[in-house]
Amino acid sequence: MTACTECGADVVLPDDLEVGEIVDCDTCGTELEVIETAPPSLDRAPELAEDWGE
Amino acid sequence: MTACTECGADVVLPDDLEVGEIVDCDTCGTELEVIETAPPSLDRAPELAEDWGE
Amino acid sequence: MAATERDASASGGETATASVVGASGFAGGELLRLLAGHPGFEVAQATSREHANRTVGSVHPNLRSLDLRFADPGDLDAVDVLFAAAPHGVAMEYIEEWRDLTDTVVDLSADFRLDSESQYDEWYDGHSAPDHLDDAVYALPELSRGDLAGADLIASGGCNATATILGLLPLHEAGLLEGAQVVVDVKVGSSEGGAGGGPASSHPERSGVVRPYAPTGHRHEAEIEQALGLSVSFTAHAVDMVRGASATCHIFPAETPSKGDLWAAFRETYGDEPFVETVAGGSGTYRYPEPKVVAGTNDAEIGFEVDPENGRVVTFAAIDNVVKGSAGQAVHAANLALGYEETAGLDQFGLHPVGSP
Amino acid sequence: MAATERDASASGGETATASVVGASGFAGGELLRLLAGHPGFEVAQATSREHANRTVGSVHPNLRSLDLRFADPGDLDAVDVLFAAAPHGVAMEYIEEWRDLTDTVVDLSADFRLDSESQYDEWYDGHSAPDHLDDAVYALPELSRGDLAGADLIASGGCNATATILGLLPLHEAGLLEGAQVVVDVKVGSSEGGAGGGPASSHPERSGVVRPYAPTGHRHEAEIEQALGLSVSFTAHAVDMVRGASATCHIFPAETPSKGDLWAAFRETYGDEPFVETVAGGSGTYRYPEPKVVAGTNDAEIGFEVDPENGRVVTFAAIDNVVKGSAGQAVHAANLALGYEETAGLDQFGLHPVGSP
Amino acid sequence: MAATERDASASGGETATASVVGASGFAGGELLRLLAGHPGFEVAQATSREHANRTVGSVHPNLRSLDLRFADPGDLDAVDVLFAAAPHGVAMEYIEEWRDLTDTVVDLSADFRLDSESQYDEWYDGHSAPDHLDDAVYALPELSRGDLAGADLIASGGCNATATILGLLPLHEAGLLEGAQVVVDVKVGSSEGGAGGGPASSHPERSGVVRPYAPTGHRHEAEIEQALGLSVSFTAHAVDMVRGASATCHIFPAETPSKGDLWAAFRETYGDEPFVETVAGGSGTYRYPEPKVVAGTNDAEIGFEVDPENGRVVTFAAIDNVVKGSAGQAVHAANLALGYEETAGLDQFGLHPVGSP
Amino acid sequence: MAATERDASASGGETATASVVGASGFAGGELLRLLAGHPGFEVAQATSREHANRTVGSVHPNLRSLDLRFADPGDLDAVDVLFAAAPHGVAMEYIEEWRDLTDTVVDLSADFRLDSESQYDEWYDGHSAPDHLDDAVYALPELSRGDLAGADLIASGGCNATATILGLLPLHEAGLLEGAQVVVDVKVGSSEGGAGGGPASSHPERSGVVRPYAPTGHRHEAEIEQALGLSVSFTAHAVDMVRGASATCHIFPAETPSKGDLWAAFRETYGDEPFVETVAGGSGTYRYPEPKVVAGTNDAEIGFEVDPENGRVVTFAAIDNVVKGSAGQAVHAANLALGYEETAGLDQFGLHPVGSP
Ligand SMILES: NC(=O)c1ccc[n+]([C@@H]2O[C@H](COP(=O)([O-])OP(=O)(O)OC[C@H]3O[C@@H](n4cnc5c(N)ncnc54)[C@H](OP(=O)(O)O)[C@@H]3O)[C@@H](O)[C@H]2O)c1
Ligand SMILES: NC(=O)c1ccc[n+]([C@@H]2O[C@H](COP(=O)([O-])OP(=O)(O)OC[C@H]3O[C@@H](n4cnc5c(N)ncnc54)[C@H](OP(=O)(O)O)[C@@H]3O)[C@@H](O)[C@H]2O)c1
Ligand SMILES: NC(=O)c1ccc[n+]([C@@H]2O[C@H](COP(=O)([O-])OP(=O)(O)OC[C@H]3O[C@@H](n4cnc5c(N)ncnc54)[C@H](OP(=O)(O)O)[C@@H]3O)[C@@H](O)[C@H]2O)c1
Ligand SMILES: NC(=O)c1ccc[n+]([C@@H]2O[C@H](COP(=O)([O-])OP(=O)(O)OC[C@H]3O[C@@H](n4cnc5c(N)ncnc54)[C@H](OP(=O)(O)O)[C@@H]3O)[C@@H](O)[C@H]2O)c1
Ligand SMILES: [Zn+2]
Ligand SMILES: [Zn+2]
Repeated sequence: MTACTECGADVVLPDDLEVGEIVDCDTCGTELEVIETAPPSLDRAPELAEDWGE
Repeated sequence: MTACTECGADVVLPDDLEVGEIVDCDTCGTELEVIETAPPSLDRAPELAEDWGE
Repeated sequence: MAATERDASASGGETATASVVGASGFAGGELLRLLAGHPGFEVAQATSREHANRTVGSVHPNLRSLDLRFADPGDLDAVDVLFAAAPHGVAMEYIEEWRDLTDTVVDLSADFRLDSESQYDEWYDGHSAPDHLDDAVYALPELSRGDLAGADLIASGGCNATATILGLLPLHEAGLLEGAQVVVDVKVGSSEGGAGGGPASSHPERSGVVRPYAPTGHRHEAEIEQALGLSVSFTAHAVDMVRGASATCHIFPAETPSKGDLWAAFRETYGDEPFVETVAGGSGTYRYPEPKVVAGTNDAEIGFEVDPENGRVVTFAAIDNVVKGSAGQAVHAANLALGYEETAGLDQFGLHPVGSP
Repeated sequence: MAATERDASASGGETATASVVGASGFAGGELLRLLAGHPGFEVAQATSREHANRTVGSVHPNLRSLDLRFADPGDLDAVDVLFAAAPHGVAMEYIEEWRDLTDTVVDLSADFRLDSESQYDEWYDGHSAPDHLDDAVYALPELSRGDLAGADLIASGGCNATATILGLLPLHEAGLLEGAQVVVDVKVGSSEGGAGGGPASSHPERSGVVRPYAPTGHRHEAEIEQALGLSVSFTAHAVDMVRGASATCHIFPAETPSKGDLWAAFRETYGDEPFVETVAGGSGTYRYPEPKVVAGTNDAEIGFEVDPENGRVVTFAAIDNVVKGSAGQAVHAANLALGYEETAGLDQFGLHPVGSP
Repeated sequence: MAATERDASASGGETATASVVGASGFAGGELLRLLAGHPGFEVAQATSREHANRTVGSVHPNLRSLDLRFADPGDLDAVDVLFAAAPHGVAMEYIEEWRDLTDTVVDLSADFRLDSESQYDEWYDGHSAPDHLDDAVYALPELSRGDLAGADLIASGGCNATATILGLLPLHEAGLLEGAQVVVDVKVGSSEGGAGGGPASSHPERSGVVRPYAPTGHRHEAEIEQALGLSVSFTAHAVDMVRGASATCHIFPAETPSKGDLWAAFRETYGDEPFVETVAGGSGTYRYPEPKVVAGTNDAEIGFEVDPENGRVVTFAAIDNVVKGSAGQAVHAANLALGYEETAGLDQFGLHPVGSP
Repeated sequence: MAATERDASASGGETATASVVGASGFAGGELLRLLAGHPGFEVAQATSREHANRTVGSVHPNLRSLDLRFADPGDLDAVDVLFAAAPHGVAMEYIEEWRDLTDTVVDLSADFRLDSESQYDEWYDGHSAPDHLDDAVYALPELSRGDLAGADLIASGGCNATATILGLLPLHEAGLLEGAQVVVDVKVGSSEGGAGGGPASSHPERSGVVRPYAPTGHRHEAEIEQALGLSVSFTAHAVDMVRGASATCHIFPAETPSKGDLWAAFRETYGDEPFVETVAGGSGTYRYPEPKVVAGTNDAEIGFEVDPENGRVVTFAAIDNVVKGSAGQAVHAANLALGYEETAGLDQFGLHPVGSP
C-alpha cells in the first residue's frame, strides 16, 4: 500500500509487481511507474500526450 | 376480456371504457376501437398512415 | 416477456405504492423504468391525458413487459408517494389535490425549487400556490440529504442546475468560490426539451448541432445561486446526443489552489457519496467526466483541472439529465424520505462501448 | 462510489466463481458488467495482456466502481466457470488448458460453434482442436435450451447469426422455410468490429455510413445453415450506431401465410421465451423491432409483415450485438448450464428515449 | 457576405428565369441552392405560405447570402421555368394555373410520375388532372434523356425509386432481370420525410434508428415497375442520417453472370453518364457505394457483387435523396429540356471526411 | 464521371500550378477538392508516402473523378505554389527544399505561425529553421489581408485559433478586450485529429462524446495571444461531429457594451468581409452561429449576446475546421498572395438540411 503521487490516495499494489511496471491509481487514474518494490515506491509515468492535429 | 381482431390475443379492457374509445392490444399493439361495451366488442381503429415525402 | 421479479429486501421488505403524473413524458417514463426495478415500490397509476387507456409500452417501447395502462390524471387514487413529471405550472395548479391524495409528493418540475415567491416573480411568471413553498425540500441529496428524511414535498432539481452545482460544490465547501468569477458553459442533449419538441427539435434540424440555445439569462441560474450563494455566468449549448448534460465551470478564485488541494476538497465532499465519482485526469481514453459513461444511471462524474497561467480552475460535471438530473434524483430523494436504502433501485451500470445514448 | 451489493437469491443462494478471458474487449467488458450485477457469480479474474495490472475501470469507464485489476491470461487460476471473449483462433489454441482449470467453458468466439472440422475447413482456416467440437453446445437458448443443462463447453452464437436465426425460427418451426428463397439484409453497429478497429473504423470514416461490408459470403451463413438446415443469401451493412444488429429477412415461402398464421407461429415459438418480444405492427412510433430499444439488454425484438402481392414474408429482428448477440447470451447459457434461474443477472430494462447507443 | 457572382457561359450566355413553389421545404431549399449557383438561371420567386415575406435565409441558413424573400404561391408571376416542390396532390390541383404562367413545369412530387390515371387509382387516391399525364416526361435522365429535350411538363422521380432504378438499370438493359426475383432493401435518411415531420421524427425518437418504416407495399414500387417492367419486393428502413438513400437490390437471375459480365453491363449503361460512378470492390475504406460520399452532390454511386453460391447478384446504389433524388435530378432534367450543358450548376464535389450529412 | 471543366476567368485567365504535400490527409484532401474547383490553379502533384502511386480517389472517395495519383514527397517538381499539409515539424524540416522548388509556400501546420523562436521554445519543442520565421505571414485574411499580397511563405492559422480570433476580433478592434477576463470554451469535431487517429478516436469510443480533451494549456493560446495581445483561458471539448469548430467566448469587459454597440463593432470589422456572416439572434431555428451551417464552406458565422446581469459579453464563432480553419483559409491567402479574386474557388454554399457533417 503506497500513496499516489498525484492525488494522495492509497494504491493497493498486486504483489508480483516488478520495477518498471505500470499501474494506475484507482482513485485518480494516473499511471504510476513502480520505482522500487521493497518498500514499494511509485512515480508518475511519462505520459503520451494525445496529439490532435489542428 | 375480448379477442384482438389482429392477432387473436385476449385484451383485458379497463372497465370504464366507452364506445368510441381507443385501446391498444398489449400483444400486437394494434389500435382497437370500442364498438360495443356490453358485451365488449372491438374493431381495428382507422389508422393514420405515416406520410413520408419522397 | 415474463415480468421481472425483484425482491424487496433493499427496502427492508416493505413496499410503498407510487403513482406517476406525466408518465408519457421523458422524465415520467424514466420514473416508471426506475420504479419497475425498485424493490420498495409498486406502481399504482401512470397518467397521460393523450394516451389514456393505452399501454405504457405503446409510448415507452422499453417498458413493453410492464402490465400497465395510462390513466387520466383526473382519476388519481390515494397512494403512498406521488411523483409528478408534468411541465412547469402544472404542479402548482394541482398541489392541493395531490397532497390530499398522498403523504409524499415528489415534483420534478421547477414549481417548488425556489424558496420564495419573489424568486418566482423574478425568474418565472410568479407562483400560484406560494403557501407550499415553505414545505418543499430541494432534492439534490449531495446538498440537502439531511433535510430529506420524512420530507413530504420534495422539489427535484433542474438538470443543468444539478450538473453545475455538483461541479462547484467541493470548491464552495472549500471556500474557493468566495468572490470568484464563475463561467458555466453547458452542453445538453435533446431529451432536455421533453417529448413535445417543436420544429427546431426535428431530427434533420437538431442533428449534428453545436447550437447556443440559452446564451444568457437561463432560469437555472436562480437555482444555482440559491444553492451556492453565488451568481454565475451561464450559457447552454445543444449538442448531438439525446441524454446527457455536461457542465464545464471556469472559476477564477482569489488564490489558485494546487491539484492536491483540489483532490482533498473533492475527497472531502464526495468521498462517501454513493452516486458521485471523481474523474480528473488519469490515463486511457476517458480522463475527465463524460455524459455517455453515465447514461441510464444515477451517477455523476465530476472532475477538475488547474490552469496556473490564468489563475483558473476548470471543473467538469457529467450526468444523465433524465436520471441524475430528474427521475433518478427524485427516486434517490424518495428513498431518503422513506428511510429506504439510499441506492435502492438505482444500481444500474452504464454501458461501454456506447455511442450517443 | 460504493460497490453494489446484490443478494444471491436468484441463484438459490450459491455463488460460483467466474473468470473472463479477453476482458478488455467489448464482449469481455459486457461479461464483466453482467457478472458484476449477477447474484450467482463472483468474478475472480479478468484478463488482458495489454492492460495487465491496470484497473478494469481504466478501460471500461462504466466499471470504475469495481475493485478489479486485469490479470495476464497466463496467470489464470482454477474457477467454476471460464468465459472467453478472445478473437477467433485463441480458444482453440488454449482449450485444453482452460478445461483443466474449470468445469465449464463458455466461449464467445466462433471456435466451437460449428459441428464438424470440415465446416471449419470450408468457412474458416481449419481447426486445431477438433476433438472438442463434439462436446460443444451451441448457446442460443431459444434453439438449444434442452442441451444446455450441465453443458461443459458452450459456444455462444455469432451476433448476426443470432439475429437472423431468431427472425427465422418461428417460420422454420411452422415449416414455412421448406424450399423457400431467403434473403437476409443485416445492419450492424461499430462495436461488432471489436475494440481493435483499423482505419475504416475511425470516427471520421465510420460516422454516418450505410456501408456494405460483407456483400456476400459472410461466415455467419454457416451457423445459420447449421441451425436451420437452409442456405440464406446474406448481406451485411455497417450503419451509424455502436451497439445493435438488425436482420431483415425476406422470405418467399411455397405458400403465403396470413398475418393470423404468423401470429400463431410466433406465439408458438416465443410465447414463453423470457427474452423475446414479438413486435409486429401496432401503433405509435415503435411498430417493428428496433435495436436501440433493446440496447444494453438481453432482449430480442422480433416482428413480421406479409406482402401478399409479392408472395413474401418479411421478418425483422433486433438485438444488442454485445449482449443478446454475445455476452448476455453467454450468461443466459451459463444460467441454464448451472441450473440458475434463467433470467438471473439479465433483467435490465432498455432506455427510452435514447439516441444511438 | 457579398453575393456570389457567376458567369453564364455554361448555358451559352442566356439566362432563364425560374421560380420555386414549396421553397421553404427541403427539396425546395435545395432547388434554391442549386439555382443560385447555376449560370443559366435567375431565381424570380420562391414561395412559402407560412414564411411569406421573410428572407429565404431565415429558413435555410446556408442561403443567408441570397437577397430573396418568400412570396405567397398565389402571387406567382410568369416565368421561364417553374419548379414545384410541394407535397403530393398540390401540383395536380394547380397544374392548369402553372402551365399558364410558364412553358416548362418541373414537378418534384409524385403527381405526374405515373403514366395513367388507373395507376393513380391503384397506388394513390386517384388523380384530379389526368389530362396532363400524357404530357409528362419522367425525369430520370439516365432512363429518359431522349425525351427530355423540349419537354414542358417534367415529373422528377422519387428518391427511393431513383436509387433502385439506377441499381437495376444495367441488369435490365443486359436482360438479366427477365423472370428474376428481386428484393430491394432500402435505407433512408430523415430528410425524406420533409420539413414537417411528426413525433416519430423528433430528434430523441429518430436518432440512432434502424426502423422499418415501409415493410411492404411502398408506393415507389409503382414507379420502379413502370420503369423496368418488373415487380420488386420493396422494404424501406429509416437509419440515422439526414441526407441519403441507399438501395441494396438482391437479384436472382435465371443464370448467374460473372463479375466480368457485370462490369461490361455497367460500363455499357453508365460509361458516359456524367453523374454515375461505378464503385464495385476495390481497396481502401470506401469499396461500395455509400450515401455520405455523394451527399450534397448530384452524383450516384452504383456497385455490385456476385454471390455464386446462392445464384445471386447484389447491387448497391447510393444517392443524396434531396439532390440526385429530387432537386438535382430536376435541375438536370431542366438543363436537358432547355438545351443547357447537362452538368451546368451541378458540379459540386462531395466532402471527405464527412460525418453523417 | 466526366472531369469537371471550369474556366479561369476569376483569376484573370492565368492558371498557376500547385502541388500539395500531405495530400492523403484530411486538410490535404480538402486542398485538392478546393483546387480542383478553382479556376486559377492546376494541381501538379499530390504527395503521400503511404499511398504513393495510388489514385487520389482511393483515399478521398469524393475525388474519384480526378485523374491524379499520389506522388512521393521526395519526387516533388518545381511549381508556382506549394501547399503543405503535413504534421507539425515536417515543414520546418523541408522548408529549404520547398522554397527552392517554388516562389510561394503555403504551410497549414503550426511550424511558421508564431513570430519568434522563443515562442516555439515555450509552446512547442523549439524550432529547427528559425531563419524563415521572419518571412512568414500569418494567413488569417480578416487579420492580415494587407500583408498577404506577394507573400512567399504563408502560415495558415490553427482551426481553434481561427474560430477564437474571429469571435474576438470585433471586440478587440473596439477596445473592449483591454484588461478583460476572457474564457474560451471550444467544441470540435473528430477531423481535427487528422486521418491517423488512435484508440480514442475509434467510432465506438468517439461517438456521442462531450469529452474535455484539452482542459488547459492548449497550444493555440499562443496564436491567439500573438494575434490579439491577450492571454485567454482556453478549454476544448470533443463533440460528436466530424467537421466543425465552435468557439464560445465569455468576455468580461471593463464596461458592458449595449447590443447596439456590438452590432456597430461587428459591422465595422466584418461588414465587407466576403467570408464572415454575423448571426446574432433573430428568429427561426438558427439564431446563433452553428458549425453545421458552414460545413464544406469557407464561411465563418460569428455572433454575440450581452449578459448585463453578469457584465458579460458572449460571442459565438462557427467554422469548418478543415476549410475556413485550414485548407480554405490557405487558398484564400494564396488568392490574395497571387492577386486573384479573393473568393475564387471558395464560393460553395453549405447544405440545409444537413445532419452531422
Ligand atoms: N427532460 C429533462 O431532462 C428534465 C430534467 C429535469 C426536470 N425535468 C422536468 O420534468 C418535467 C417533465 O419534463 P419532460 O421532459 O418529461 O416533459 P415531457 O416529455 O413533455 O412530458 C410531460 C408530461 O406531462 C404530461 N402533462 C402535460 N400537461 C399536463 C397537465 N396539465 N396535467 C397533467 N399532465 C400533464 C404529459 O402527458 P399528457 O399531455 O398526455 O397528459 C407528459 O406525460 C418538467 O417539469 C421538466 O422541467 C425534465
Ligand atoms: N463484438 C461483438 O459484437 C461480438 C459478438 C459476438 C461474438 N463476438 C466474439 O467475441 C470475441 C471477442 O470480440 P470483441 O468484439 O470483444 O473483441 P475485442 O474487443 O477485440 O477484444 C478481444 C479481447 O481478447 C483479448 N485477446 C486478444 N488476443 C488474445 C490472446 N491471444 N489471448 C488472450 N486474450 C487475447 C484482448 O485483450 P489483450 O490483447 O489485451 O489480451 C481483448 O480483451 C470474438 O471472438 C468475437 O467473434 C463478438
Ligand atoms: N424530401 C425528399 O427526399 C424528396 C425526394 C423526392 C421527391 N420529393 C418530393 O418533393 C416534394 C416536397 O418534399 P419536401 O420533402 O421538400 O417537403 P417539405 O419539406 O414538407 O416541403 C413542402 C413545401 O411545400 C409547401 N406547400 C405545402 N402545401 C402547399 C400548398 N398547398 N401550396 C403551395 N405550397 C405548399 C410548403 O410551404 P408552405 O406550407 O409554407 O407553403 C413547403 O415549402 C414532395 O412532393 C415530395 O414527394 C421529396
Ligand atoms: N485537421 C484539421 O482540422 C487541421 C486544421 C488546421 C491545421 N491543420 C494542420 O494541417 C496539417 C495536416 O493535418 P491533417 O489533419 O490533415 O493530418 P493528417 O490527416 O494526419 O494528414 C497528414 C498528411 O501528412 C503526410 N505526412 C506525414 N508525415 C509526413 C512527412 N514526414 N513528410 C511528408 N508528408 C507527411 C501524410 O501522408 P503520408 O504519411 O502518406 O505521407 C498525410 O497525408 C497539420 O499540420 C495540422 O496541424 C489541420
Ligand atoms: Zn491517484
Ligand atoms: Zn393483438
